[in-house]
Amino acid sequence: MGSYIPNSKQETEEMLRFLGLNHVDELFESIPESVKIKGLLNLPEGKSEMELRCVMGGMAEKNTVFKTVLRGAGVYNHYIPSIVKSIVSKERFITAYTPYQPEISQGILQAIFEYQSIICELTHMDASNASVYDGASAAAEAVAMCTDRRKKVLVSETAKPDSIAAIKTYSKAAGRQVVMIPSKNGVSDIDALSENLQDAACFYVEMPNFNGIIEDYEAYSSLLHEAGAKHIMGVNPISLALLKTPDELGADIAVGEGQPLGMGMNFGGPHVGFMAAKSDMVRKLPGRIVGETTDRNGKRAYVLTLQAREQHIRREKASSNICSNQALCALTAVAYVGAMGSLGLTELARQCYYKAHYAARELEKAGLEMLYPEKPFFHEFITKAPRDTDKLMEALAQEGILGGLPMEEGILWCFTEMVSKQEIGKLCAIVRKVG
Amino acid sequence: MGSYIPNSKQETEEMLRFLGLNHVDELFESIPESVKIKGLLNLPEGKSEMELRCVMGGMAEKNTVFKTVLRGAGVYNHYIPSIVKSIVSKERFITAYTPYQPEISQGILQAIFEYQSIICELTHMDASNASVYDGASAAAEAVAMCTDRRKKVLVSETAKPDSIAAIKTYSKAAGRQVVMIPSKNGVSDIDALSENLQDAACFYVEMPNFNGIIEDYEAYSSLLHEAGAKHIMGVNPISLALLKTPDELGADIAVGEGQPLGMGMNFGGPHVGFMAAKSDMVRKLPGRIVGETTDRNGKRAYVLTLQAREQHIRREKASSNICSNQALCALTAVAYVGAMGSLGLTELARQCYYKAHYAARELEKAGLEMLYPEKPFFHEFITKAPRDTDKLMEALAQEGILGGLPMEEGILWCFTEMVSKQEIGKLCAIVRKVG
Amino acid sequence: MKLLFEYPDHGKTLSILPELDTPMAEIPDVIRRKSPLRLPNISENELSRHFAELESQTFGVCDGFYPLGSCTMKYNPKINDEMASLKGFTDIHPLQPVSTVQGALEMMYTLERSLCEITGMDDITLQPAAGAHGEFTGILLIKAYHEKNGDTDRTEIIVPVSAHGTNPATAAMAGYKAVNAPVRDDGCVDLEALKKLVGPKTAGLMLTNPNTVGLFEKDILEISKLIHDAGGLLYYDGANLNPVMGIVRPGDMGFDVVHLNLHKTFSTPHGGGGPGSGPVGCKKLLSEFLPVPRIVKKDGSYDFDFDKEYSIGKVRSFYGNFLVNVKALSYILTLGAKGIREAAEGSVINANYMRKSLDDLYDMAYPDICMHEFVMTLERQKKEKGVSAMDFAKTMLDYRMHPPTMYFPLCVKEALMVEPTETESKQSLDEAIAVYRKIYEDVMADPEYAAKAPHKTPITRVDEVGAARNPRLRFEF
Amino acid sequence: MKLLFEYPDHGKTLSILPELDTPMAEIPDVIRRKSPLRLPNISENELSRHFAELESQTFGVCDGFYPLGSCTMKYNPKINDEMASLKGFTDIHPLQPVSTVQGALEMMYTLERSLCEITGMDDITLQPAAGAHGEFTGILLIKAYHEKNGDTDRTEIIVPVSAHGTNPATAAMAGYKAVNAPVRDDGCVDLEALKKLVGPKTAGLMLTNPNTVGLFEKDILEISKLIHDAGGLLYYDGANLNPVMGIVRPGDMGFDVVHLNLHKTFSTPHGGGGPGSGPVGCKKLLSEFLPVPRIVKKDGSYDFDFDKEYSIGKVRSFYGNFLVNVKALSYILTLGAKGIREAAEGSVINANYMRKSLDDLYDMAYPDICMHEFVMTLERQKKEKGVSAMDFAKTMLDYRMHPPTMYFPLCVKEALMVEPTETESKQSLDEAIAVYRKIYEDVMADPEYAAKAPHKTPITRVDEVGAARNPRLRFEF
Ligand SMILES: Cc1ncc(COP(=O)(O)O)c(C=O)c1O
Ligand SMILES: Cc1ncc(COP(=O)(O)O)c(C=O)c1O
Repeated sequence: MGSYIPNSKQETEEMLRFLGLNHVDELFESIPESVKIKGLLNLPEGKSEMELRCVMGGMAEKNTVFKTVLRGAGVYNHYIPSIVKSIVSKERFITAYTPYQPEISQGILQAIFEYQSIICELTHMDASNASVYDGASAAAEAVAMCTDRRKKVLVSETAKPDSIAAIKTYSKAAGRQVVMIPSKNGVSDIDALSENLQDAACFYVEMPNFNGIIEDYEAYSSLLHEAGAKHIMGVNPISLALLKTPDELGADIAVGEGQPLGMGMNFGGPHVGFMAAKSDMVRKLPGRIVGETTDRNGKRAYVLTLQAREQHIRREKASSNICSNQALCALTAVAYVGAMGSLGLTELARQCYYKAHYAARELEKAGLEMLYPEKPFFHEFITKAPRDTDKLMEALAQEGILGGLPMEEGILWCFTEMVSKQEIGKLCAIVRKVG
Repeated sequence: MGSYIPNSKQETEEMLRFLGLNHVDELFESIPESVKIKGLLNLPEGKSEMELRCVMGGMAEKNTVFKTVLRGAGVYNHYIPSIVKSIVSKERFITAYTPYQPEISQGILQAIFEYQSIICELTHMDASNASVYDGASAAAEAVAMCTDRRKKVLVSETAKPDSIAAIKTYSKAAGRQVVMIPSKNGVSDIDALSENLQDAACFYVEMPNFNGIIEDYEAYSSLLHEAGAKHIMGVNPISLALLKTPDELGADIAVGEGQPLGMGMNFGGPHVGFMAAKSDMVRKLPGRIVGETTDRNGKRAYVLTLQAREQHIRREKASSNICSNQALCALTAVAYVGAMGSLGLTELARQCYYKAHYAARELEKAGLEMLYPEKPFFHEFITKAPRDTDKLMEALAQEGILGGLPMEEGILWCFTEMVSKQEIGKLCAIVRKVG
Repeated sequence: MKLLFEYPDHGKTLSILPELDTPMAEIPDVIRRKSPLRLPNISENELSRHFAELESQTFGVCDGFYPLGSCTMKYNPKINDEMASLKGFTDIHPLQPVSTVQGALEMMYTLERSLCEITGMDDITLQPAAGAHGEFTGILLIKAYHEKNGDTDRTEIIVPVSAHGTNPATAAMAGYKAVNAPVRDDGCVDLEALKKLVGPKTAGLMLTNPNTVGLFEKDILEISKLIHDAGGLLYYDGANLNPVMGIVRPGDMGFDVVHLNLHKTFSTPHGGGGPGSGPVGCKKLLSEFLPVPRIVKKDGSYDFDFDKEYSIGKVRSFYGNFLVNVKALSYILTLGAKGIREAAEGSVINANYMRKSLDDLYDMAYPDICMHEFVMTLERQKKEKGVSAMDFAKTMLDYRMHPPTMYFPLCVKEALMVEPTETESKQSLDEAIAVYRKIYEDVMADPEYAAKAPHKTPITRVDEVGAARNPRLRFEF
Repeated sequence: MKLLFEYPDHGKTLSILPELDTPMAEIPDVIRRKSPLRLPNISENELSRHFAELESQTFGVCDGFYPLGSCTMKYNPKINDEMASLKGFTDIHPLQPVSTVQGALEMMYTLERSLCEITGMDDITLQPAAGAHGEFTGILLIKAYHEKNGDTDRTEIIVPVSAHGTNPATAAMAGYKAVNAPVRDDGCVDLEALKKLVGPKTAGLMLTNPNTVGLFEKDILEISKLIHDAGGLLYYDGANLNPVMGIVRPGDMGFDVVHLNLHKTFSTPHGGGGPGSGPVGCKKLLSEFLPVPRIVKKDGSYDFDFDKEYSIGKVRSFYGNFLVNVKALSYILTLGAKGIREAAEGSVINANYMRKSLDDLYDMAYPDICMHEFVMTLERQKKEKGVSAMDFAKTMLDYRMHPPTMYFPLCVKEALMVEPTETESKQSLDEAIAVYRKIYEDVMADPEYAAKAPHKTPITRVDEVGAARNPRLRFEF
């Protein structure tokens, strides 16, 4: 049996004696006898480290790690520089609590401040919070930021299903009305948007959207702002090194999933949701925010700030109930962006773009038709389904390739820097043979 | 191409300008033109991190990692606790130099002091150095410690081949005469030892020896000490939790390979050679030694000491030329012993002992005869060869088992805590079938 | 310390990426970023040093005693981190075919079953990413239940005044009115007052037990009956499960929903503020409302079930903070039934040992035997000498010791809440006790010096007011 | 800081091992340990904190500028460490059948070939574990060569007085007489004096080039001719290869044997004192004497060749510090031909930039352009004010900066040797320069204060004399 209790039996007994007790049970007398567990929980006996490694290692081995991943749809297979892992595995970063004591926590506070600055720079927004749970909950929280008075929330059907789901859950809870703006030819139906603007609080749309497409966001924001509604964009942070920023596109709030910034696919988590807003909405941002200030000697210092928005001060009037966020993932993003720099990030975004576009052309040659051939895309696109999608996926899996995501209308493919030209060639050969 | 140079072209040029130079080549004018490389070295173009990972990862994948390792012969497959890896991967421990500045190096200095203390406690010797390269060079250095005047070195043929080889190389270099004491029934021939004692400086013998056997070391030390010769024992550190210590057996110097103390097999290195001696030989120990002292405020402090023995002070009169040793491996040993404690280490030694003895009995039942059935052993033993050793090894490999080491007289098997009863069963089944 | 943005930009990047091996494609101008991307381009050496410096100015559990009350800062076993870094867990895509992630589903299923056993619940979801997220999820289950029953007049969630701020905030987020329940002088919920608050509007009660002052709510069975009789449901804030796990189960006390903080009770590290994991367990009557997907086991293999008519939907993407859950399962498998109970006992012994060793000097808000934590009040010292709980805490920093939680719970004035956890040795507690006693002397002897503490930290006390008044939230170029 | 031995023994162990699953066997009393094994049994939490504390009191490259002359403390790339931790490298037994370790042999072979190209040598062994070990190996090659030639009167190895201590020590270990060659005022070997030392007894000359004062031995071709003409061989101490790699090769300068310090030039970390790796390369005439086994490539696959009649044998077990070699190869493959040359150039630019920025204040032992390092002499200051190089170095510690190498080489009085390496940025150098200048003022203004420096470190100056006089080398119970 494993145990992380340092004290020996004797030490424990000594402590009990000091407390004037004969048995540890006496400490639990305030618990009604009738509900106390008799004996032990029905759990297996504790395992030694060697045994644990076998059990957990066994589970890990039952999962297939694909050599080539052509699936994205919200989680992306990017290269993680070695230095990033080295930074993020530092024991103090891993084991610290939320930095309530700034005098001994400048390291993590500054890292979060850097994170906020990076998110602002990527999105071109004025302020960022210290992270939320993930991209979907970020979207849901962003919607909450806009619905003080108006309760009608417009959401594009072209957004990721999980973003939509989270927005719906959060909105329903708070009594907001969600109106879906349908997809038309792969993008949000702008006519439907126009028709629903009355009394709308905000519109949530993604770049790229779930079809991989870059929509005409500028058109949306003119409409929205005229109608007094906010424009919330869910964005892929890597794409922002190449694509117009939410600010340039007229968004009021930018949110997104930070996973591409140095986090593994991790079967979906932990990752990190980022949220940034124009200055007029700063005090509506939920969760932690780190601010720059000075200490009593005038030395620059960082501290958790604007806490008047938060649950521990405002309780039921807080802008959100969030307490713990995803700080270590935010730190990962800082390390990653630090390693890549603007040059590396731009090169990365380009490579994603170029490879996806090359692959699209090659897949077309191999016989797969693009579903939305006219639309601009970043690193994902949908092809119409081949004769037998299942068979194609299996043939790819045989070669260590996780194919694109099968969807109703076809297959959603994703190409990142991790996919070589040679692998694209291999893919196309298989498509030719099987597709 | 990869580069770890921070400076930009502009920064470099600025620096050159500051130096009054137009071109970097001007810095190399003291090198004769005739021998300067024209153009570039004939090496491949530099690789990006992603490419490097492919190349090196590719090489790593070409090696077979056996699930079960029944081969020892100097390098042992023990379990490495997770905490040990976490400790040893700390950046400061990895990147520091030898602690020449004690005021900012107490951490590594204290760790080495702890290492020395652990080695002393395991071997029951009075002093240990801060490590040497490995067990074989430790043996060779130990011999050098004894040969100030007498130049005849006795070495048991039962020692590990690499220990013998290193002793021979070092001894030959310094003009010492090595006399091999033959093996008789698996142990050093005590008669041959007696006959060669005259003018002998020392005798080197191992526990367990290369046949896995625990010899009668007490008998040797009486003989040796009578003859004014030193007794050097090469010992397995794990075994010392169970077996009589070199001190109890009358040794003057104890050396050995520290690899079992938390280091991977690593294809043979890096590992760590330990060296410990009775107090009268302390000032003959080669290499670094850390001592306890005080700072100017009387605070306890650690520092490299007894440097008068060392090359940087004594130059050609130094006790050895060693400079860098294997500090991080020594630290690994400290972390490992810290994790195991005396209780864990003792339990480990017992498990090795019990498993090997169980396996020996089972292998006998499966038809493999013990070569030295009467001799006590720790966790290694030799069986006579089966009908077809190669075939047996191949059959084992098929099942992910690295069989014992094929030797002239049979097979040298090793069993540690890593081998389960079930695996021993599997082994015996294969032996029955193939052997 | 320099900010990343304050290093000179070397105008080149680390050589991470290979050269592009495909042809380029046109990037239409209308989609192209216009503003320059101002992110630092620095060397790996600078990067390594930057974060080494930041880390050295971060206080982790590895730096010593970390008795943050309500935070359960126990030791984070290294093997758990190692298990969570296995490629078979980190390198799998959440949308891989389930046949290729059977191990991942097995992990989740095993953890779910274990947590059900520990909490006495029937079903559980691992989706919530932290405690507050779990609260939100759990309260939505209650809401969905009442809604399905057509019980739509239930608009109130009762929350003791001692509750963690997330509780009332959660109630509000879920569209409820948070009703404050008073607390008696003995630190427990005022049963009589509660009776007056409960009624047909009551959707449920959120309770932390042991509560936020470290005491077990003795009247829990009466409370539970009271709420249930009124048609409400009982929510268990599991942040304080540590001292009672293996000893009593929320399910057996009458709770209908519970969230756990795996990053507290189950030893997963806190990461400087996350990622955590806040699974939510519930009784059968609420199972159908749990978020999708659910993990199901059929004929020895696992699958996701998305098809749940009454599910509240999703509270985030995919399946929760999967790797954090790997760590928690590793912990549970290591401890086993016996180890879990012993951990609970250890946490209570340690807290009481420390409480008793200090109560001659410090005023305890509640004098009784505590569970895993106790609350000291510096109210008297504040009145007498003008020194605050903050001054005590900041003085502690000069002893390189992490202070307790300050000013929580709100129902205790000048509170310092101490939670040692079971992974501290007696020696470590004795050392802390000595420091606490020394600090008491220091602060009382020189309140002015204490008011300016800390003095030996890398920075001194920060201007929090200035920070909030004039927010500087990002690096300005 | 507590020693591991000073924690309370909890009388239990971490749960690392499973329970024994086989029967027990008798352990005869005659082989059993008699004395108790007194090793601490402490908890994982205590262990983690212990080493976190030790690490925090260790100065690594990640803590900043580390200009230890002759040590080449360049940045240690993280990817290299990661490559060396791949299971395919760490979990293989050195005595596995070669067919199962083809990747490991390929790694070694590729590294050997790369190092041959870089040094201009024909063959190389990766067996030596560090620089001094390489020296020993290399000198034994020379010895074996003369012996095979029956040239047994060659009993002397010539070593410049500026040489690193390992050089003469090596000569002695190899059974040679070390003959000191004087150095001119310009820092280079005194060619005229050397001529007088060279003769029929000369087995060889050991030379570091650039030499230990950071200058390139301009007369190298004359020196080489001189030695060779006398029948001796030339040994290259490669500790200083960094500034000339890719620019000039030892083999082309006339050297017959060379050792490299992979833990300097090739960026493998120094580990607080090792493990290093000291491969030895040689010209064809010495190849047959290299240690066994040799790696050979036949028909695209690799094998070990143990069968070398004239081999000097082995200098340690197996094949050297394999994982360190993995790191070095990773580095070489990353830099490639161009990167290697640029690294060399960068190291020289940085050293000269710093030298020139200080030479108005500090006396340079040699005023000329240096290679990768330069030597300052505080002789004048010592005479004038009684301050020593040590005082300067210790004052630097109060600025959280690692001092240069002190008192080496021995031929310069009150020496401080500065080797910035190419992985420092101009900004980092400028910061260091500012500190060096500030320190100069400090020390000269208040020599007494400086004599007691450092003042702000965890401990103050240690009593080294006491340590050596009354050695306490292990924890005493
Ligand atoms: C009593 C209590 N409830 C809920 C929470 C919220 O948990 P989290 O921070 O994981 O959201 C906390 C955490 O501080 C807590 O102490
Ligand atoms: C010039 C020179 N030669 C040889 C050595 C010895 O190298 P090692 O410490 O690896 O044995 C050193 C290391 O300090 C050195 O600087």
